[in-house]
Amino acid sequence: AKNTDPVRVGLVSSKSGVFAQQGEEVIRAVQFAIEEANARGGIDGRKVEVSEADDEGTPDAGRRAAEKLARDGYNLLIGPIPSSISLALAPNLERWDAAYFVVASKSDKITGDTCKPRAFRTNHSDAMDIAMIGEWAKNFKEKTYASIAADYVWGHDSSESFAKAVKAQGKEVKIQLYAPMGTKDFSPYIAQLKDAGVDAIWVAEIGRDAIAFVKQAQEFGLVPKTRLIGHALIQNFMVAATENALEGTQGTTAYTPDIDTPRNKAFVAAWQSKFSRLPTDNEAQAYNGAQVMFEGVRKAGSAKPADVAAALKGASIDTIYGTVTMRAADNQLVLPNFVARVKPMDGTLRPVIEQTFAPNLTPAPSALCKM
Amino acid sequence: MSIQRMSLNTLAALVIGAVIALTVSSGTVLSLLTQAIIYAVFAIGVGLLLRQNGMVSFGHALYFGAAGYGIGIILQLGLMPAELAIVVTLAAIAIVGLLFGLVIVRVPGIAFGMLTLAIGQMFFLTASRARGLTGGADGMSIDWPSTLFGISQSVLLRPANLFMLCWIVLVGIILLLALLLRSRFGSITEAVRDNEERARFIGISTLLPRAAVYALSALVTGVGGVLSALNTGFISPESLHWSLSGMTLMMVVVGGYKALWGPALGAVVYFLFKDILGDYADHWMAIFGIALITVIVFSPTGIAGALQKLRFRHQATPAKAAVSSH
Amino acid sequence: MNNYVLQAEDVAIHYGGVKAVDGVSLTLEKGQIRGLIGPNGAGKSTVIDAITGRRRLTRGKVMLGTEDVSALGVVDRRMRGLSRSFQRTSVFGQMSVRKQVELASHKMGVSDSAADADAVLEELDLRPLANVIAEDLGYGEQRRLDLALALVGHPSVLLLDEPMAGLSVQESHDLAHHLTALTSRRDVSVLLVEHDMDVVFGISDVVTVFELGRVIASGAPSDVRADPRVREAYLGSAA
Amino acid sequence: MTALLKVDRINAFYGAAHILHNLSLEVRAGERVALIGRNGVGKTTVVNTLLGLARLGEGQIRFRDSEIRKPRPYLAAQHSIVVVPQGRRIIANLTVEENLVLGAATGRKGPWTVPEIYKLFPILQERAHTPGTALSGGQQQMLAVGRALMANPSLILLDEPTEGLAPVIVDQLATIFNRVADQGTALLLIEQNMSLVVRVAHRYLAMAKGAVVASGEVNNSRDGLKDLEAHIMV
Amino acid sequence: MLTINLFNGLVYGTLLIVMCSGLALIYGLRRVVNFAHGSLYMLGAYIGYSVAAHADFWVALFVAPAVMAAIGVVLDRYGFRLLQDRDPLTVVLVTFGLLLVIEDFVQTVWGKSNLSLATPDALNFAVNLFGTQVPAYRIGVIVVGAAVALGLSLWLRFSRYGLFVRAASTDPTTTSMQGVNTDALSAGVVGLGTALAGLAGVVSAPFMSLSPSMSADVIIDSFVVVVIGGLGSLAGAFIAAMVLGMVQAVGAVYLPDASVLLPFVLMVAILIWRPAGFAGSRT
Ligand SMILES: Nc1ncnc2c1ncn2[C@@H]1O[C@H](COP(=O)(O)OP(=O)(O)OP(=O)(O)O)[C@@H](O)[C@H]1O
Ligand SMILES: Nc1ncnc2c1ncn2[C@@H]1O[C@H](COP(=O)(O)OP(=O)(O)OP(=O)(O)O)[C@@H](O)[C@H]1O
Ligand SMILES: [Mg+2]
Ligand SMILES: [Mg+2]
Repeated sequence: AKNTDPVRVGLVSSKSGVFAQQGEEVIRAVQFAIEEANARGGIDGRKVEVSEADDEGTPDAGRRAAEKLARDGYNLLIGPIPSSISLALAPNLERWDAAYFVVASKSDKITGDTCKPRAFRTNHSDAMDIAMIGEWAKNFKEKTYASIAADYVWGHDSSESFAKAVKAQGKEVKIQLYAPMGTKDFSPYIAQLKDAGVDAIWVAEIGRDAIAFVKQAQEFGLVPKTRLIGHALIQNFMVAATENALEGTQGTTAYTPDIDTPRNKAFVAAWQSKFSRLPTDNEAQAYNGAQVMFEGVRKAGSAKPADVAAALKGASIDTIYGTVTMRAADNQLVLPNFVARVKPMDGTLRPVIEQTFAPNLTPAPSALCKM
Repeated sequence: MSIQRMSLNTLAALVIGAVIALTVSSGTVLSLLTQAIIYAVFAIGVGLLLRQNGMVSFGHALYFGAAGYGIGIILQLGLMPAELAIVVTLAAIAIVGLLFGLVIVRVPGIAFGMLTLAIGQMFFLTASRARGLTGGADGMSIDWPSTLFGISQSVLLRPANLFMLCWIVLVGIILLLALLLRSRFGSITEAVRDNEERARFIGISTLLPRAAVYALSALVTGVGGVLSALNTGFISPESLHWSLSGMTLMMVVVGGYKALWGPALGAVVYFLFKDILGDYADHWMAIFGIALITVIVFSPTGIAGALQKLRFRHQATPAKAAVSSH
Repeated sequence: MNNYVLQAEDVAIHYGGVKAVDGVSLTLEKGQIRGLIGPNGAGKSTVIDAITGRRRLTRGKVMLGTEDVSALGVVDRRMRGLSRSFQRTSVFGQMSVRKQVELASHKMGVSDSAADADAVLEELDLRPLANVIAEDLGYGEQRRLDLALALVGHPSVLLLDEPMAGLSVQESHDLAHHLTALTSRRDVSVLLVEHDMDVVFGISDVVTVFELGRVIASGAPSDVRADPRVREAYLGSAA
Repeated sequence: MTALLKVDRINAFYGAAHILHNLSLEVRAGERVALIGRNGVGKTTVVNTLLGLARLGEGQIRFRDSEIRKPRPYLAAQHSIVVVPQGRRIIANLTVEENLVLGAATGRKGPWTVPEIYKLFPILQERAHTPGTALSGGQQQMLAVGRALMANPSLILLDEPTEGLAPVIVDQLATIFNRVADQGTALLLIEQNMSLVVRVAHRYLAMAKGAVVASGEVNNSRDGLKDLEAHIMV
Repeated sequence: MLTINLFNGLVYGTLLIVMCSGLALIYGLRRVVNFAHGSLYMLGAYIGYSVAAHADFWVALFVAPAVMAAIGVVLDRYGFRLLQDRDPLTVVLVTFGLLLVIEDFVQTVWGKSNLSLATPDALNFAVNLFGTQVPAYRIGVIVVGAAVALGLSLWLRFSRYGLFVRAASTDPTTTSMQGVNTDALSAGVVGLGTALAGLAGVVSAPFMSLSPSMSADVIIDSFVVVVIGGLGSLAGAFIAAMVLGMVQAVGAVYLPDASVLLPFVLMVAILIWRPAGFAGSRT
């Protein structure tokens, strides 16, 4: 007889804390994916059940929430935003008999030294973004640049990769600034950026800091005079929170609804009919992660984490990004990557893809990953 | 409390732990309890400082996180075996605690709390911005060896075993502290807490006892940090953040710090309550906040205080009543 | 040579512009009680603070026996036998009476600190209150406890800042008796600041009078009592 | 004439400790009453109960015509009854002069003003702009009395005002208290110094164990003094 | 360059003044270290946001502090007053609980997304200040901060109620014994302090974004200020706020690597040098 155990999803994300807004998007999209799957009769006849928990945006609470879900049988985990939580979960998956699908954390360590057979990343890694910067920078027109980045690993990596990429084009980076996370008042940085008198500014800031920076840059007349180039800057929520300050800004993007694949078209249509708006980048990535998870269940013919993990290793999967591979060496989904620009489109201001970089730009798996 | 009573209580506590470990089969419950016990150790550290020095620390997460970072870094660099790493890390915490203590205990009242908060935040920010080994804001995993103190990791990490280990540590710490506070050291620190100036005038130099209590509380907190590192295998700057200290302080006050074991009780209540909330409510913050306010308003001496009052109600009228009628 | 147990030489303490104590010299012989009187604000408490090390000296030096203790802290001076009580009661609020008195005795290195504590409690009639937490004591009881903390541990010099204040007449007399007994029995020297003239003139061997941070008179009680300057500045109708 | 202060069988508590037991007393306008008793009988507690600093159990408190069900510290002053508290309680971060001005918080007009107080205690004028707590104990006591007078009260409760004061100052205060009383202000003097009581009070109430156990006229003679002292040696 | 940095320091410093004078006043009178002060600031900002959305920024500038004042009075009457005899630590934790409740409330009413309030048109232009362009709005912030500082100082120093407040912040019982209704006084002062938190919220909204986590950002800086200044001392807090504002603005430029630690280094250094803070010379 066919085994039709339900698929039990442990949805852990931020309902409170600094990442509550992104958490809300992730939760909405995963629930959407689950409803959609159940409406189609489940996954190969398996009903999908979900249990939710709040990770409060911290590794400790996240780990606690995930452990509880996993031990209660909701052991296909998905949802945390910051890399710290993903890194805190990964080492425990065997102990909890769980598998984990990363949909938002970008740290290279997740597929590097902390890589685990049961942890899969379905979104872009930092390394993938950075690899793209080199290619993308070839098209930059401006002569002088500055950068402002969040003062932690990601910001430094971003800023340095950018500097390397533009210097390789024989251009100049005049100053590289790092603002502490949680900076409220960017005026000292904006003053320096204005003073530097550059043609364009690379911005690698996240969340509230990014919003504050953009708003204050506009207040001081830094934008629109000087062009901003964004690393993970032109996300939907950013555009919404900064009124029109980001209009015309170019930057990396993980997803926009314009991606031309059959599954994406179907997804966007279904989403629009339910929510009467387009999905955001965070929502689409979370949806994508859930799809990968379901695909694993389908391929394994089982909802057991160990089976799902085994089935996904090296698998080729049809996603909203087209048919892509779950790389066996580090469990990284090898995705295309995008550069977009914020434009008015069908009455709303949103990122629109300008340039697509093929999956083969993805750097080779880290040597630190030993599974 | 007499020594006999103490050993009896200790024995009873150990038996209760064993019964829990043997009878509770749910991994969820055991791991929740383990978590609670780890924070109970942390809370006892914070409570000790409050009880014995009258000082409120908003920065003890520093020592909790430092334990994880210390061990994590040592293991990552392969400097020494894990067992030694634990000892060295704890010794370092005690020494650093003493040195910090010598400088900061002179600051009075709530300013002391803010000072500890500032020091803790400095370490938090430094850890967040670090790159390389510790992984900065992303945190680092702790590579425990496959056997620790001769026990294989998979055995050690089994929920019932880990729970029992943490329980024994907790009971051991409470016992040791109780013994220590019965000694002269206990009276001296109490005297200094009550009236520092007068203490000097009866010949007590007050700086060292205060710093010693601070160091001791840092050490106890560090032990909690080691257990946490073992349980989670991961450390990140959030473990140094003041909000963690604040949360622990909450456990201390809810549990009641006049009794040594009060903070531990507070930790357990905190985790159980939070767990229930997590299941049923999207508004856990508000519910939690209201519950916190309610407990504090209606039970000023914490749960431990309320329990003790209940017990004393049966016993004879307090000594004062008997005296004032002379 | 002299046999002073305590010698303050040209001691001065200034608070900004206020010269609270301005060049005072004082001595205490073994077993002597020196009364110290003077109008309010004359600097009596400040002199005690200076001798015990609570306030840094602006000028002058303090000798305990033959040792210059001017640079030592409060604790070191106490360990050398210099003990005091406070004008404003200062006890350990959360500790029981016996526990704190015993601790004080122990700190001074008394081998049988329990017995020492009990003896002092007995003398001050605090025995029945031995197990009461200090906070729950009445004001007068707390004053006696303050005194007990100063008396234990066999100090050689006692500086008492208005020990009788807040005591009833009976209690004051008892305490006065106790002090005289103490000086003869234990060879303790006492510097007694007090406004109760009956007590001061009754038990002091010598009396010193302060005004505006300086000594205006010093000598045998009867001489001081007769001094017209003292009468005018201080004694009034109590003379 | 109605009583300025009437306390009828009150019971008072600190926490669970029952301190006052059915204590009654009454002060009428212009009276000079002494409340005496040995340490710890509850004299200060009487004051504290009137101010709401000790918990009032059964019993009734009246300030003039109004019954005070829930005593608060400011109610007494608002009914023209002020306290010179034991321990003085000078406010540390205010200057001497500001402490005096604070005493006039109720805004009642009368003979006492800052210059008048300075005439009474010249030392306070010399120190007018130093912090109140930089004064010596005795100077602080003068300030506390001055502050109370600033309210131009009809009744002053003096809680051991001569504690720690030099005899000359005690003399001075006795004169001042008499002067104040002569101007019509009633006094309730809590004292252990019976020579002051004899000089100031006309009537005494002796307390023991939280209740008034004896009362009578003050006899201004050596025997009177002995009588009174007997009350506090119980 | 230095001009603009000093200007930026001045803006943040004056904002901190508005924020911290409330914190210092409440501490002074109630001995409450109010962890919820940041949340009250947030609530003020959100209320301002809603009022501005329905009416106008200028209306919000007055309405939000007024609403907050009412909240403050209630908070004092049914919170701090009932807890006045309690161990200060328990009151701290009560405000901690309050913080959670307010945060949940804000999330529920206004959602988890970041919101932003537009700069009022009347001040949405740039001004040339010693050769650098600065936003007029920020000059407005400085004016508000300076007005608050000056107004409070004069009030405390010279008015009758100012005297009562100063007295009550040292010894509420004795002050009350002089006939000052300290219950009403405290309610008024807590109301004022809360209104100032709300004012800081509204004023900062146009250049900082609104989010349910914004309270955490400011509360630590505010604590640093009031502690450095000497708890409960308004003058100390004013000085400390300006120092901190300057240190942050200038530090971000000249000591970028250490800038984030500077406020804490400052606090540790000052407390070790002078345990009671700037204003704590006499205790
Ligand atoms: N901290 C201080 N700052 C400034 N002046 C002070 C300080 N402490 C005391 N003084 C001043 O020093 C002088 C001496 O005060 P001290 O307390 O020694 O007097 P005293 O003789 O003990 O008086 P009393 O009998 O009233 O207790 C007084 O004029 C007082 O105002
Ligand atoms: N805060 C308190 N808590 C508990 N008991 C107290 C408190 N204050 C005073 N007492 C007790 O109340 C009783 C009366 O104290 P009170 O201060 O009224 O005495 P008193 O007559 O004023 O004495 P004194 O002459 O020493 O000032 C004392 O036995 C004391 O132990
Ligand atoms: Mg004195
Ligand atoms: Mg009294």
